[in-house]
Amino acid sequence: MQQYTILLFGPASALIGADRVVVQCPSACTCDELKVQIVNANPTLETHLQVGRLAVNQGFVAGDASIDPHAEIALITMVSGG
Amino acid sequence: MQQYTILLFGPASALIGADRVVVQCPSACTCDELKVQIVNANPTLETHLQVGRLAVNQGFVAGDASIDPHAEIALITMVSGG
Amino acid sequence: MSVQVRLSNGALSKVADMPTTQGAGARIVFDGIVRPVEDGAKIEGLDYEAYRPMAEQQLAIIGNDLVEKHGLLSMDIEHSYGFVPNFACSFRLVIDSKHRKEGLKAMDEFIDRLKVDVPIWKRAQ
Amino acid sequence: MSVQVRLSNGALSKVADMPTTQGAGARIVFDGIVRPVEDGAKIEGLDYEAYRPMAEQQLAIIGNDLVEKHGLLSMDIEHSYGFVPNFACSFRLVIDSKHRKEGLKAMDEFIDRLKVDVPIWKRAQ
Repeated sequence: MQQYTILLFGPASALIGADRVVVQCPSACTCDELKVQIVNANPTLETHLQVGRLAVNQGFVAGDASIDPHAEIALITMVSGG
Repeated sequence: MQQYTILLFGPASALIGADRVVVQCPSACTCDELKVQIVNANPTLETHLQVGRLAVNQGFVAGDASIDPHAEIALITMVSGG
Repeated sequence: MSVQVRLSNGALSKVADMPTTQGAGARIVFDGIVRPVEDGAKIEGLDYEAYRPMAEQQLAIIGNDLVEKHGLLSMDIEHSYGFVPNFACSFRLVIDSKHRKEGLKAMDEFIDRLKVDVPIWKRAQ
Repeated sequence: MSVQVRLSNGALSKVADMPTTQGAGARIVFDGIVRPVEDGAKIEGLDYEAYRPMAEQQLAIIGNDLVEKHGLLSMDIEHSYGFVPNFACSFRLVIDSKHRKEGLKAMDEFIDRLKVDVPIWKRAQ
């Protein structure tokens, strides 16, 4: 099992009441696979994950990119700066 | 005869070496007719009048507008502000 | 909705700290800067000749048109006459609007119209 | 060609008197202002939460993209994090360019991308 820690911000963080979630994957997984695991473990985040993207080491990544469990992973839900 | 005084600015004024020209018209005339008279009296201004417009009392006027000889008349050649 | 117009002798001073208009979500400031080269030749600056009363009127006409067209909150317009040295500001436009889109559009249109309808002429010095 | 990025705690102070970049014919400054009403409700201001290292990187990526795409001379980008009260400035973009057209276009595009790709979230207070 691989363990991933995903940083949360803004509305997603407020919804969960935490600044991160931790999920398990059977093996090293892709961005899209990790999103599924996050929803499985935290169903209330589903709508945020539909519009949200994952960032790895502070950059956006493609859905099929495989993700290092030791990377800094963040869920970037719909932003509202400016 | 009607006498018209036309204020000049910028390149047109530099070309003539004066800040105004005075032209005569047989009778009260329109904007377009006055432009013809200005060129007749000052052939060097021809290119400036082709692209230029007349202003009457500090506003642009249509070509067929008749012009009061006592109005403040100005030749507005191609401008270059900004 | 207010439109302010000023013609000023020489370079425009730094933008004043005007409070933004009530309701504004965006302030956009455009500074037109004198460049040290004109038509390939080095210059000291630009000398602006203005037909002043008409220039003020035309600036106000354009400003009021665009404030109405785009639903802007305010516009402050300032243009130099006389000599403006290189690197100094000769034209400033300040637009307050609810959102940025209409402010940016109005700014672009304003400058297009300035360069056609406002009786000001520059000459390299 | 330079791009500067800063995230600052609280309201942004008034624009500094940065000299314009050599060769600039236009400086355009955009200020994003906090409005006292959000979704119909009166507020005190906005609290901005930023994923700071990524926000800085994204702002720089967008800035560099647009400087190259439009041939801009420089871009200075500042965004608040933390609480910004009503009527204060939470975002400022300063673009120096040879001419206005590319500067205005880049400013519009920058803000479009800011509102999609920069991890900053606001919350009414």
